[in-house]
Order: sequence, then structure tokens, then C-alpha cells
Amino acid sequence: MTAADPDRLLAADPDRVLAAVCRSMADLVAVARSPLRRVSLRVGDIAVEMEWPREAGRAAPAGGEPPSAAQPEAYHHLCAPMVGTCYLAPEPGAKPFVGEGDLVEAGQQVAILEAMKLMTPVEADRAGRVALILVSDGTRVEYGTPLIALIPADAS
Amino acid sequence: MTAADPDRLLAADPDRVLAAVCRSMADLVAVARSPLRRVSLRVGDIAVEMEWPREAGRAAPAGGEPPSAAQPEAYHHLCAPMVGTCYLAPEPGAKPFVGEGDLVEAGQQVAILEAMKLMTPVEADRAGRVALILVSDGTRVEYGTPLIALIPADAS
Amino acid sequence: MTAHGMFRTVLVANRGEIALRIVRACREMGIRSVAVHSTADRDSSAVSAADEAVCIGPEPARDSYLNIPAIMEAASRTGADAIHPGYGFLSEDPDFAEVCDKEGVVFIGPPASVLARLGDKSSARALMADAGLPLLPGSMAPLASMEAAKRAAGRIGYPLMIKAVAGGGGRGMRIAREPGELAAAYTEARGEAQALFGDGRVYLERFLPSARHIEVQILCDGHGNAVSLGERDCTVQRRRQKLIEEGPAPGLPSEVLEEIRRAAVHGARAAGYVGAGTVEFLLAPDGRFSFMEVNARIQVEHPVTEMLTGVDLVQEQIRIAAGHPLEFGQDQVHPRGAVIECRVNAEDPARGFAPAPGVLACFSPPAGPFVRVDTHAFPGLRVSPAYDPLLAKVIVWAPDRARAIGRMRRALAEFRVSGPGVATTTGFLRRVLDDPSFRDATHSTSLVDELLKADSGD
Amino acid sequence: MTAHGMFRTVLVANRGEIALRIVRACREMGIRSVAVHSTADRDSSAVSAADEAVCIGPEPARDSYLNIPAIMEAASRTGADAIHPGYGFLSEDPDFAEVCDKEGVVFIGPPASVLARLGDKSSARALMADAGLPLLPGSMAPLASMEAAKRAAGRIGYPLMIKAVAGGGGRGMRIAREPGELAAAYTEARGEAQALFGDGRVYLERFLPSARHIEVQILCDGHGNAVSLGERDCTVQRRRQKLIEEGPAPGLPSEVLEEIRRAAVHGARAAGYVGAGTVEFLLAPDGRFSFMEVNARIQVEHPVTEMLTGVDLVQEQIRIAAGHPLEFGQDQVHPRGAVIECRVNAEDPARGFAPAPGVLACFSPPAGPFVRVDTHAFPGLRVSPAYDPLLAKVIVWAPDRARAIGRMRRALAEFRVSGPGVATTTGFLRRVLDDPSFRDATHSTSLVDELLKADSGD
Repeated sequence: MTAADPDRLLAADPDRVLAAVCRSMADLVAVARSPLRRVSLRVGDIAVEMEWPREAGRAAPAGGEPPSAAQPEAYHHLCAPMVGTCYLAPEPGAKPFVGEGDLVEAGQQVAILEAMKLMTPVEADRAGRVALILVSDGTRVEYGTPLIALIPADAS
Repeated sequence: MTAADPDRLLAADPDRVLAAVCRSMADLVAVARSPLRRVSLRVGDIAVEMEWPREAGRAAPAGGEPPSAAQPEAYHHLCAPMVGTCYLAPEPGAKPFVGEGDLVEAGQQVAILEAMKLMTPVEADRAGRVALILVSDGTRVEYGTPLIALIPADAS
Repeated sequence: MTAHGMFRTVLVANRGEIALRIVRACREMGIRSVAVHSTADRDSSAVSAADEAVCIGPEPARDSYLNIPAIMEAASRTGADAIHPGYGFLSEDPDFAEVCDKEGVVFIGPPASVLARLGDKSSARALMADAGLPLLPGSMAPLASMEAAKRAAGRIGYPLMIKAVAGGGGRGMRIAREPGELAAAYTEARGEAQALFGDGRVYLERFLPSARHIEVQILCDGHGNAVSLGERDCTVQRRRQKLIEEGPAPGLPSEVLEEIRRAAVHGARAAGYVGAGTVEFLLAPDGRFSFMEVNARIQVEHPVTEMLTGVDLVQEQIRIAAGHPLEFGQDQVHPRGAVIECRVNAEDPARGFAPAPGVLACFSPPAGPFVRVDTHAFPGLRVSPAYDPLLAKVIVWAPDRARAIGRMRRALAEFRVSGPGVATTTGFLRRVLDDPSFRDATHSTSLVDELLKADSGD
Repeated sequence: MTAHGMFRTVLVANRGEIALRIVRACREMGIRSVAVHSTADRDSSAVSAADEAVCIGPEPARDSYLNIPAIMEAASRTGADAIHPGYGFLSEDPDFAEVCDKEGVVFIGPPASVLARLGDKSSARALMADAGLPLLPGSMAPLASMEAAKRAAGRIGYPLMIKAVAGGGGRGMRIAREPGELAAAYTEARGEAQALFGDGRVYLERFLPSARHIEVQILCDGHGNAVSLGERDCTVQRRRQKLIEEGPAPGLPSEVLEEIRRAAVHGARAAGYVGAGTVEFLLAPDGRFSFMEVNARIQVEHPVTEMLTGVDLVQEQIRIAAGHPLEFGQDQVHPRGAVIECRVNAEDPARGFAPAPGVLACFSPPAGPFVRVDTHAFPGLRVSPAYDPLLAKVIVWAPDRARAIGRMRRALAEFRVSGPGVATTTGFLRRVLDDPSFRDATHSTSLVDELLKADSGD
């Protein structure tokens, strides 16, 4: 994280921040009897503005395709329970705890985390198939870093 | 705006303040008999603005009734050309320059503004019918304060 | 360390405004900074401002900001050669200071042994009594039993206060105004002390219902130099939580204040203190002062002293920890004018100062001449109920106290904070500023209670 | 006037950051404030902060901020008993000061006669020469013709500068480096003077290509008391527009600075000055200094002096205008530490500092210890191309200049401004701060030109 990032802060969590503002905006738009050109709303340091194209009617989506029904199920991520170094095998050169495509049981060890010379096993908190291993052996991870993407057993 | 206003407003539940401001806005929009072009409202740190396209009628939702041919054109406002006190008659007790319903010519005097003991005539910048006189005699006005709402001659 | 004997990288083991404050100090000194943070503080100002950031745990502080192994692991991986603990959290934890020592990382604060001696209020009292500082009548050793408490209370006299040996910062205390209240107060204080500090030991001290809270900022380097940077008056408190701090202490005889400042430096020397610290005293209406405790860390209200003296206390902490001698002596400390600090908390005074966190839809702090605002907040911030409710410290300077009050009223009037469910103490702070006894500086630590009592009365 | 001899209501005849600055001063003093504004500034910070606001005209300044009848009408209707003109606009207009006098409203500034004498650069030079202040070689009276210019130039020597008699603030000037450039420079300067000030008279002065710009802040009350609040170094200029100001002037012999400060007070007394003002000098590399002009108003860079001395210059202006004597003498003025101010303008250094106004999508100024930001901007503000491009002044204090530079670098790095089409001078300011000659304080008024020349060269 560098000093150049605070811009990002202002965009943080916009749904929650602007919930009240946007709701009010929506109310205003609803009450307008004819198509609007522009609505702007400012509350303290928050400013929202909506503007429609000059020919709003023509820009409306004409019979667009429905969203695909074949959307893939979301992965379940196994995340680092602490800051540390992530090892994917019990010791250097040994066979990894799991490989992509493997089935794992709930409670099965999938990695090991080292922090301050303390080794902590990382276990799957549910059964599933390993879709992706997201870190390489020896990666330094933070608390919450996703390590393994699992397709939960009950979803496949 | 006094110093006490924003404090009081923000001391209260800000959600409620925002809601109240937007409700007032919605009321304004609802009460406007003719299509609006722009409404803006500011209360302390809250500012809201709505703007409609110049040809609002054309963008009306499909399937709706066609815009009434008898829809009155937006008013043309004669505004104060300077900060001062607005007098509607040449002298106290005299007959006002114009009354509601009067026809005025371009260049005809409709009011007089006094600022620093200097009298400046306010003239109609176009011909039309006086729809509303928006200030009372002796009102202190700012630059740009609307004084008289005119229905332009070319629109009637 | 660099060739100039300065740290290359300082890890900031804290959050909120003080973490941002430390990151800024590092940047001005050319030191790389690392912000460690919980998942809730991922988008915090300190994280944005720091050169590097490491997520060390989930929102609860015990799993993140109090998680020593996680912090040490973050220090190790980022190559930090020093850790600044801020205030609260691990800042006065001797175990943490010791772990830092062992890992070869400099703890920016006093040595672990000094933290241990001063953190135990009982041993701190004994130390200061030996050094000749005046103490309130009280039990020197922790109380062994209710019977011992009763005996000590009979000797000391009422009203008195039962305090946690491991306490500090106004927590783990109970007042007994008369013998009939002793048993309940003793039991409650023990229970709270056990719950808060994991150490149920308590001791007794005479309670002064209307005193002034005077504290002295000291700086001690590792070369035997110790200076006082003047006192702060923190008399405006609610349940021993400070609301308004100021300096110099108004309406008090200068010879008493001079004596208090000297006592503070003497006590710090006796404790073998190193770093920035605060020695707290109670000043009775009769002009007699008593040692209360040492806050062995940077303090929330340190900007008061900074604006009075021009000394950057956080930078001084860092220089001292790097082994540098103080660059100035006592005769080069010249406080100027008057400074007031108001703590703006996300609390609702109308509901007994209950925490009132939430998302800040609007956050627009005051600014302009002689106004400083230390804050980590910004529009859109989610103020977490898991942490301290401090939103911002507003600090103003003026040539004299009356003008400082006028300036603070202006600054607080400019402050805009709002959001669903969010309330702040701003309005209440303005009431205190307008109170005649505060304006005359005839107030005592009971001022806030009196104001609140007036509200609830008819 | 109140019973305490203070104004009840002050009308602020200005806009932008200085209008907000004055409104804040009024509020701290318990004075009601009225902001007059153009239609473009309806939502300005000053309008929001003031107790009352009056729209006096459309966006062009000549119809609003320079519209004397409209301002006087607003003063009359709001019951203002004084008008603060800020800087620029009507602040140094003797006619405006006279109209105020006639209408019984106090003009917060020097008397109209003093404004007239100091506003005419030719008569100001004559006045200061009579008072014994050193001047650059030049023509005392305005030049009657090109022939007169040639004769004077022969006497004075090259390089020289042709300056507008009615000029000031770096406008209406042309340089002639050798005889061949004189005719063109003379004609251009006359034309620009006529266009800008409605007064085409010009005079000649020796031009010092590498000098230091030193100015002295003075305060004179209406009771014969006059003090200097120390000097500011405004050497970092681009086309005679100041970019960075600092105090005290670095790297110069203290006896020269002392002499300059004394000369400033002496000159102000000779002029019959009342109020806050600035006497500008050029300091040649040989240590000789010359009077340049008096800025008979509060100055953009006044915060430099405020942070050094703790004196609130705007409040002092108001007190002096209300007839109060100064509350302190010369021996009570004790500047402390070092202060730097950077002007952040909405200009694009990559396009020859062309104005780069627009809507501010993001505006997040720096804060924290010893950093002051004077700004009227906020997210969502439309920066109008009709007015001065100043977005914010960032001012930092530190015990010494090296630390002040470090602090300013930190502050500028924190500053976030963005918006469609918006550019700022922040990056360029950091380049100046990092320039070795600036760091060593061996720079001169040509520093910025040299930096820009280095850019365009290969």
C-alpha cells in the first residue's frame, strides 16, 4: 500500500455509504413525471449525479439477452487463519498435502502456516474438490489471504 | 442562512434531514403545473438539483398521452439586475408600473430598483403578459432575484 | 538502522488516528512505515498512508491488535527494525516489550522492566513514595481480603476509591462514599479488574470529589537527560474518561505548577524512565498535589503539548528509541500561549454516552488558523463498534485561554459529522466550553457529572 | 459598534479562501459576518460559513466583487459597520475606501489617502526615498516619452525593468536586457498597464536577475504604534507570481535582516500607515537591499507570519480598524521555528502553468501536526476560470527549515485533488522543494525559470 492510494478510500464500500443518498435519488427520479436529464444530490462531502443521454428513449436496451443461467457456482475459499508463511507440503521436497482436482474431507489438512517459528496446520472446513491452489509453496500470506479454492461437495 | 441552522439540522437525525429535503423537492416537482427544466434546493450541507432536458415533451414515455397542445410555455422571468430595493410604482401611493394580466412591450418599465440612493429602472427585455408579480413593493432583492413572471408574447 | 543511526522501517502496532499520526512522523523523518491492521481496517487512513500494510487478523482486537505473534511475524517479514505501539492495545505491555527485545526489534517505549514496575499501580505508588513524591492516603500493598479492605478504609477515611492494581486510564475503579458502600464497591472493583485485566488485585486510595487533574509530559533519553514539557489540565472528565484537555493549567498558582513539574521529572528519573511519558497528579482545592500514576506511552492528548512547545513528541519518541540524546535541555523548553483539545467521540450524550458508531455519510472537520485536527475518519468510513469511539481530536492554539475557547467554539461549530445512527459529543463539548466554571477555570473533575445531573433533574 | 468598541457586523468583500479566513476570524471574535458573492459563488465555503449572504452580481468580477454600489447596498441592508476587502479586488482601491468613509462604514485597511500614495508606485518610491530607504536606481517620475525612457535607461544601465506606475503584485512589468530591447519593452509595458490598470504610465528601474525577494510584515495601529512581525522570503516566483513563501529568510546575515525590518517599520511610519501591511524589498547578492513596494492589505502569504509569531493578523486588522491600540510591542514579538507555505494552484505546469479549472471530483487536503491548510475548496466545487486559480495554501511549521521541508514534502504527498480537466502545481512545488539550491537557500528569483528551462532543454 503506498501513499498514492487514498483515492481508493473514497470509493470504499460505496453501497453502504451512499445507501441513504441513492435511495433518496431513486425517490426523486420516481416522482419526476417526465424523463429527466440530470439529477444531482450532495450531502456534505458526498456528491451524486445522474445524467441521461439527450435522447434517453433511444438508448434503452431493446430486447437484450437474458443473463446466462449457466453461471458457475461460487468457489468456497480456504483462507489463511493468521499472518505467516504458507507451505503446501509437510516438508521441503515432500508430496503436497493436496493437488488440484483432489477431493478433500472436512478437517483434512491442506497446508501449513509458519509464524514466529510456530507451525499451524490449515484444514478444510468443509468437504469438496480442490479447484485451484492460489498460492505457491513458501508464499508469505496475511490474515485472510485465500489459499485454496474449493468446489464444495454439496454443490457438485 | 444563519449560523444556527446547519447545526440544528445536523444535530438531528441526518437521515431524516435528507429525507425531508428530498421530500420537499418532490413536493416542488409535484406542484409544478408545467414541465420543469431545473429545480435546485440547498439546506446547509445538503444540496439537491434536478434538471430536465430542453425538449422534455419529446422524450415522454412511449404509450403515454401526447403532450397537451395547450400546455403553457415556461415563464420568462424578469430578474433584478442588481442588489437593491424593488419598487413596483414610480412613487409611494402611485399606480404600479404593471399589474398581473397586463401586456408589456419590450423595453417597457416594470419596476424600479434603488441601490445607494440610485434609481435604476427595470425594463421588460421582451414583450409578454404579466403572469405573476413575485415581489411586493419595497422588497429588498439580491442580484438575480426573479421579480416578474412573464408569459412571452411569442408563446401565447 | 541507517548510517545516521535511525531506523529504516517502523511497524505501527495500532490503528485509528494515532496510527496515522505515527505514519506521518515516520514519513517526515524519512523512515519507511508498516501499518498492521485488522480486516475491519483494510481501508483505513493509516493503511493508505503507510508504505506497506499487513493484515494481521479479524476485527476483534484480541485477534489482531493484541495478537503478539501476528505482529512479530509482520515485523519480521517487512524488515521492521522498530515497533511503535501507539496508545492502548500493547503500548504498556511488558511482555510485548520483552518479545520485541528477544526478536531484536526496538520497542519504541520504556524498557520492559520499567513498564512492569509502573504498570502495577501498587509498585508504582511504592516507587514514587520512596522517591519522595506526595501520595493520597491509601493502602500501599494490594488488599488481601474484604477484612483487610475494611481495616485500611477505617485508617484512610471516606470517601475512597477502590482501584485495580493492573488498571489505568480510568478503568477498574469504584468509589465508596461511606462504610456502607465499601463491600459492594470492593466486590465490583475486583470483578471488573479480573474481567478487564485478568488480575483481580485492588487497593484503596482516598477519593477527592473535587480536584483538578494535572499531568506532566516528560521526555527522558537513554543518556540520563530528562525534561518536562509542561503540564496539561485534564479536569474535564466523564467517569474518568477525559473529554477536554488543555495547557497550561489555568487559574493555578505558578509555584505549585512548577513544583508539580519538578516532581514529575524527579519521579521519572527515579523510575529509570526512557521515552515519552506522562506523570498524573490530583490537585486538591487546598493546593496539595498527589501522585496518581504514570502513563508509560504517548498519550491521546499529546498534541496539546506539541502546540504549546513546538516539540513533535512522536518524532522525539522515535529518536530516543534509536538511541539519540535529547536535542534540547529544560531551559530550551518555552511553552507559548494556550491550547485546548476536545475529543470528538462517536457517542450519544443523550443516551448516556452510549457508543453511536455507523457509516459516516458526511465528515467535514474544521480547519483554518491555529486549528489542528487529528483524525483517521473520512466520508464513507464505517466506524466500528469494536474499537475506541474517538473520531477526531480538535486542538486549537491562541495567545490566551479566552481566545482559545472562542476559537474552539468556532472550530466545533464548523465540524460536520453525520450518518445513519451516528451521534457525536460535539454539542456536549460546546456546553462544557460555555459553562461559567470552566470559563473561570474554577471547575473540578465533577463538572461533567454536575452538568449531566442538571439535565436529568427538573 | 458594541459597548466594547468592536464592530457588530463585518461585510466580507471578497471570495475564496481569504473570505472564509475572514469569516472565521469574525466568528472567533463574536462578530456577525456577511458574505457578498457572485452567482458563481452561491455555494461557496464563505457563504456557508457566514451568518448572512447577499448575491451582488454575476460571475465576472467587474460586475460583482468590483461592483462598489452593489457592495455598499449590501452593507447598508445588512447593517454592516465595517467592510473587510481581503486581498486583490478592491482591497487597495482608494476610491472604495473613500466611499466607505462617506457611507459611515469602516474600511478595514489603511486610510484612502495612504492607499492612493502607496498605490502609485512612482509616488511610493519618492516617499520612501525621502524617508531614507534605499531604492534601486530608476526614474523617479513617470516617463513622458520613449525619448525620456532612453535617456533614463542610459543613466541607469542594463538590465532594467519597465514597470507600471499603477501596477503591483507582479503585473504590468517588462524586462529590457540591452538597449535593443528597450523600445519593445516600453511599448508592451505601456499597453499592458493601460489594459490592466487603465493607467498607461510607466517608470524604469534597474533589474536584478538574481536577487532574493524579502518582505516584512508590519502592523500599525491608529495610535502611533508600529511593529514588525518579521520577514518572509518570497524568492520562489514564476513571472513574479509567488509560489513558495517562507520565514525566517534562510541563509542571510541576521544583521541585514534586522536592518530590513527596521527600514520597513520606518517606511510604514513615514507613510502614515495604519493596519496590516507588507513592505517588499529586493536583496542583491552583495547584501544591499532596495525598497520595492508596499502591499497595503492582508497578503496571501500572511499565514507564514501567523505560524511564526502566533499573531492572528486578520483579527489584528479588525481590532486596529475598530480603533484599538496594539496589545503588544516590538519586544513581545518572538518568531519561533521555521515556516513554509506552498500555493497549490489549479494550473498545469506541463502547459506553461495554464489555468486548469473544473469540477473537483476529489479534494482531500493534508492535515496532522504542524500543518495548516487554508482553502475554500471541497469535493464537488466547480473551480471557475473567472477567478484566481489558488486552490489551497499549505503551510507547515517546524523547529528548523530542514524539518519544515520534510514536513512540507509529507503534506504535499498527502494532498489529493482530481477532477476532469483539473491539474495542480503540487508536483512542481515538490520539485522546487527538492532542488539543491532551494535546500541550501542559495536560490534566487530566477530559480523557477531555470527549472523550467531545464525541462525544455535537452
